[in-house]
Amino acid sequence: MATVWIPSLLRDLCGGDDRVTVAGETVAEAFERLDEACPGIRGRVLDGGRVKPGITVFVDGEEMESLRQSLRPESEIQILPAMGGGQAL
Amino acid sequence: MKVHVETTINSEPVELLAEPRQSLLEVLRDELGLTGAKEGCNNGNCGACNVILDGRLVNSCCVLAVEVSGKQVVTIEGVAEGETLHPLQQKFLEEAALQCGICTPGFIVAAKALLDREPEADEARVRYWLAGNLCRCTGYDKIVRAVLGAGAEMRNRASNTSNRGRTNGY
Amino acid sequence: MVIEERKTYRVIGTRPIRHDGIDKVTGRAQYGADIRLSGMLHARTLRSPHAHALIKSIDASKALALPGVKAVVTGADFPEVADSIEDMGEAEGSLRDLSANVMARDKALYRGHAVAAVAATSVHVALEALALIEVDYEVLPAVLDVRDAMRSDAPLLHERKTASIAGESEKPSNVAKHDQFAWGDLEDGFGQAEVVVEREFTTEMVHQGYIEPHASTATWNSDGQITIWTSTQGAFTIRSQASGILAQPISRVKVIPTEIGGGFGGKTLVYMEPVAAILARKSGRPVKMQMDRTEVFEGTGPTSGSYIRIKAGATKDGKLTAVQSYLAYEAGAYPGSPVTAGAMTHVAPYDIPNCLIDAYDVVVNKPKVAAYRAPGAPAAAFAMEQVIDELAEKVGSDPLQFRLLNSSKEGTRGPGGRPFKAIGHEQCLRAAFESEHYKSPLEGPTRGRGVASGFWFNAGMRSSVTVSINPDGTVNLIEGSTDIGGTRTSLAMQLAETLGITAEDVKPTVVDTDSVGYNDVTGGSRVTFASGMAVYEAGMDMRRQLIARAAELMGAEAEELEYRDGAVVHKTDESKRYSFKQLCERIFERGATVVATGSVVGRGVGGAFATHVVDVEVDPETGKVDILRYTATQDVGTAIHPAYVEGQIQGGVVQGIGWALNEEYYYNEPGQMLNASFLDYRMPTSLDVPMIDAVIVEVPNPGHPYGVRGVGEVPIVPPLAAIANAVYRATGVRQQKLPMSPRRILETTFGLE
Amino acid sequence: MRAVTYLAPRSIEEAVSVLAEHGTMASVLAGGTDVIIQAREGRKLVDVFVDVKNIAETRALAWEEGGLLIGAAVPCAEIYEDSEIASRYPALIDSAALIGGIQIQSRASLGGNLCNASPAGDSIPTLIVLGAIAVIAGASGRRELPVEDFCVAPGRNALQPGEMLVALRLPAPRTNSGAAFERFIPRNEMDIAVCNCAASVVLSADGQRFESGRLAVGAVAPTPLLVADASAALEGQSVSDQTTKAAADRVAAAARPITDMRGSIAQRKHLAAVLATRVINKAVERARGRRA
Repeated sequence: MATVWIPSLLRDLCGGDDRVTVAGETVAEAFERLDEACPGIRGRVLDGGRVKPGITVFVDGEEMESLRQSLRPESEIQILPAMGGGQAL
Repeated sequence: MKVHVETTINSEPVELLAEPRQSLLEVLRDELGLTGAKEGCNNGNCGACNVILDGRLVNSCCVLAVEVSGKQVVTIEGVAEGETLHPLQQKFLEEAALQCGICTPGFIVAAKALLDREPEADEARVRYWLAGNLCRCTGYDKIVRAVLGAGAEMRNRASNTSNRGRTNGY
Repeated sequence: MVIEERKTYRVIGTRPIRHDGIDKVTGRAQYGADIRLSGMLHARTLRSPHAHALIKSIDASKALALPGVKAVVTGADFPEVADSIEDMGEAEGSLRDLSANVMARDKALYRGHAVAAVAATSVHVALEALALIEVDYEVLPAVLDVRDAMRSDAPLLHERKTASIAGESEKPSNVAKHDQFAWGDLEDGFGQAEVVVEREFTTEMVHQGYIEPHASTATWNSDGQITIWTSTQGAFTIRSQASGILAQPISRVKVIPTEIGGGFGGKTLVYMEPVAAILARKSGRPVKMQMDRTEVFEGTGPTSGSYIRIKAGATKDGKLTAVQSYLAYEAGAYPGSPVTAGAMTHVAPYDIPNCLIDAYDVVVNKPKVAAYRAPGAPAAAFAMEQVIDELAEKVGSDPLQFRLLNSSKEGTRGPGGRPFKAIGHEQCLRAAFESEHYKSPLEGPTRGRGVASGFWFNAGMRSSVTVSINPDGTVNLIEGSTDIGGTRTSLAMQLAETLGITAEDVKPTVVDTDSVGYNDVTGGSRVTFASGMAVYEAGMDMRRQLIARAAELMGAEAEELEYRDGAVVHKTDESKRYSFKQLCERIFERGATVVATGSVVGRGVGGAFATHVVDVEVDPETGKVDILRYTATQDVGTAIHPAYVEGQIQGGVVQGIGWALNEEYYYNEPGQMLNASFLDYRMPTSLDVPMIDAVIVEVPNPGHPYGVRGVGEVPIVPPLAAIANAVYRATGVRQQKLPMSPRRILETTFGLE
Repeated sequence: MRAVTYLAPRSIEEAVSVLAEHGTMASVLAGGTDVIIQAREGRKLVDVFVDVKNIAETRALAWEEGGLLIGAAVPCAEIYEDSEIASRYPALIDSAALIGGIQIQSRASLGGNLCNASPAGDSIPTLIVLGAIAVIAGASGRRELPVEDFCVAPGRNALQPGEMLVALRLPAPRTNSGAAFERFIPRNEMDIAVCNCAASVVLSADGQRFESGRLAVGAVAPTPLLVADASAALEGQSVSDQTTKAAADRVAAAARPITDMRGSIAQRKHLAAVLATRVINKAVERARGRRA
């Protein structure tokens, strides 16, 4: 089960929770499960097969390489705003 | 209307044609290919274009090329003696007194003009003398140390030379 | 001074002469403006005199008629490009915006916005031609300040809606983006607080101030091949931006990076490169473009001005309970301020149980911002570190001890939520506390000592290098990270360490985009870290190959050999060994050679912390602040070349001193920057600063083979606040606006109207 | 392209005649640190540069009747390196040593600084309080003008078309006199003055009373100002903080500055008083040091 950190502006989709635990072998699967738990959240973060502009998804502290990236059971997914004019984490 | 200019640059006689509006900096860089002097501001406020004109430190952007007729110009290209670096150049390397390096020629030329006159210049004097040269990378700390170190080196050399001279005299 | 024990290295930690040093002290190094090509034209840019205006028409016929003029370019010469996200170096943004920033189309959005350019046989002809171009403007009201721009009745720069992760706003506005970070329970946190401080702060736009103005040269051959020589922090970034703006395949664009005369983040975006390319295509000749200093100020990216409000609470015994921050940053003419980084960094030094941060990216009629050394962090730290200072004072605590009590450490919630790995904030605080400087007395009626901390993420990103051996036992290191401050040497040293040879036996060269694998920008303090990892990888690859070659030479199995101390040695029979140099000779004798590569996406980035101590004296008659003494402690992971590490710290501090005391974009009402020269922009001179004591703290980064953390950016984060705190201690007045110029000090402190 | 001509006359007469010939499109070139930049940046249209540095008279430093004649093109560095000038006119050194950096001082002249007629020119208040006279040459001969009347508006001086400044004539320093100059800038070098101020005083033989004084202030009006009533406030008064304050207050009252990127109205008026106080005190100190 991977843990997804929910950005504050989307927490109302998740009953106010700041973390949601979901099943999934890959990031894409995790987002599908997440969308079942928090309807509508997938479309806020992803645009079809890619992350929306202005958002960065991190897996275990490193920027996600692709949505097909596989997850470990204790993986953590963070959804963070991209850093305009600044630096990726 | 171009003007014929006969001058001396780094001890070599040079003849050139310059438009009166052209600065010495422009002519050094664009006509003579001496690109060691840099344009940082083109209005006398950064020192990146420093050269020594008849023994005095000047901003080459604030001198017309036609004015140097009959004068002696020393640019960064003339500071080392052949492959032997000037003590300032050596100290800048040893002290890591440059980062991007764009201001470095101007600083070395400016510091040379100082040490040629006052090899014993102290930190306050060095900082005062170099205030017309902007560096944005180093915070000046290592530049000031390099100039002080070069001054010491030059004083050492001078006293060694004069000591040797005395020994030879016996 | 170097604190903490570290692993024993042979090369790392020494101070060799930099490889490009002689070229740079003799004037031989070729910078952007030093490029000369046969038949080359000189081009200059016409810029909008208005901060906000419709461009109704441009008539260049008189300019084209001037003898010597070979080509004119305007926005009409640029292809329409899709609104895609492009590799912007350190920023992220839209290609369409970037293209419009390079050359205005129907609207000029700031004074200095490029509207046309002329290529001619000489600079003087080009300049004269610019004056002959007739532009018909319809001047629009301009908005210059972030809070004014956020008002509902503000003039709109674009018809865009505010975006956030939750969706778009209903009405268009100048607010491009809203981000929010929240954790814990804010109400509960402030409920526990026994002391609360709430203050607001403003900062003005400031420029990176690199001494080399932008310079780009381009050719566009009849076969479609475009070559660009430019002074940039990222040749590959410029390649992708230029190919996007020119709508040409990336394979047709080659970017050759020249030596770069400073960048600090400001040379990560294209400005003249695509313009020079189009002028080259139109004229059929090489075209060199340069900016003068005023153009650099008015036409290239500064960093944001800002409005920041912070409320923070602590218990009487000095534990932080809650922080609420509001940050609004000026993006300039197009979205993309570093407000998010500001939002995330200012709370990072502390363990804050309850927090809410709102961050707004706002467009104004000023130049589009570019990255500037720890983008977004210094302004936010200016605010936060003063609030922390005030809380410490209210609870009666030493400001360093207060910070230590609340410091982030391994396991504390990091920016973005995940816990920090090994970090060095506590070590920096202790180093500052134990410094001779902090222990020394400071006396005098208008003197004060201030401290502040700062955090910067640092970056990883992509780096690639190639390493090849030479018959004489030296190696060539081919890399693509432009060297702004000695990274050729910091990379060569890491390769030398890996191979057990000397730094001098490595010959590093920075090459063009056709000649090495992909490299992201020299930015984010990433080169010594990530390119260093690529170098390490290449070195390890080289070691494996050398073991295989040595095995052949010795008639042994590779498994029986190991690489140790610069030699391949038989594990059980040490008499069987080849030094690196012997191996190189033998390999070439046998008609062979060895090439190794390293290519990484820099994972395992280690964030950097710094704590600074500064003493100031304020002249009560003139309001002038003198910096008497400055000590900067910083966790650098491992100092590869300590002298250049110190140099980064000292340089960052002095840029921070300039930002704190005098630097600002000073505008008149119609939106003209009145101090767009080195005379009036007032960067520090050698006479304005003391020696800067850099204290290197080494808490090795577990994510890097040699423990490297980026060092370049974090030193500019604490100075603004440290000086403000010192001025407070000297005068009793909190400085909530930058710069703390003599005029401001007189006004805030000594009763001047 | 517009043509630019460079002429280097060998005599004042020749210089004056080419200036007359080319009218307002000709500009005298001495150190060039202002005019070359102004021409480059289009702030001044110059078709003919008339380089006056090859004329001996503009390069001369000569003592005459105890006073000093400074050629209009003598660079600042030559002035402050002259130990006799330094001992007799320390205020002149105060000014010459802080105009620009070393690179500027190698070229920039006091004459050029005066002709540039900047309200903030750093040598002008000093020249005013020292009672300097501008020696002007024109087609019809020579005339002399007190320096305080030389600047007429920002960037405009009292030279008529075809005239040039030849030299500055400084009277001999009087017994028991002293002078000083200070400016305020936000950095420690390389800035245009937010305000600058010069004072010269003549003290009684015991050094306790002002016999006379002159105060001039810059960057607070369209031209540097000689503040007559501040000078009057010193005359005959005892040397005291009270006297100094009275004079300094009059300097501030005379200031009618503007607000710009270099400073505000209130700041400049305030600084006028601060600097006036400082230079009066310093001038007194120097006068006492020079007591006969």
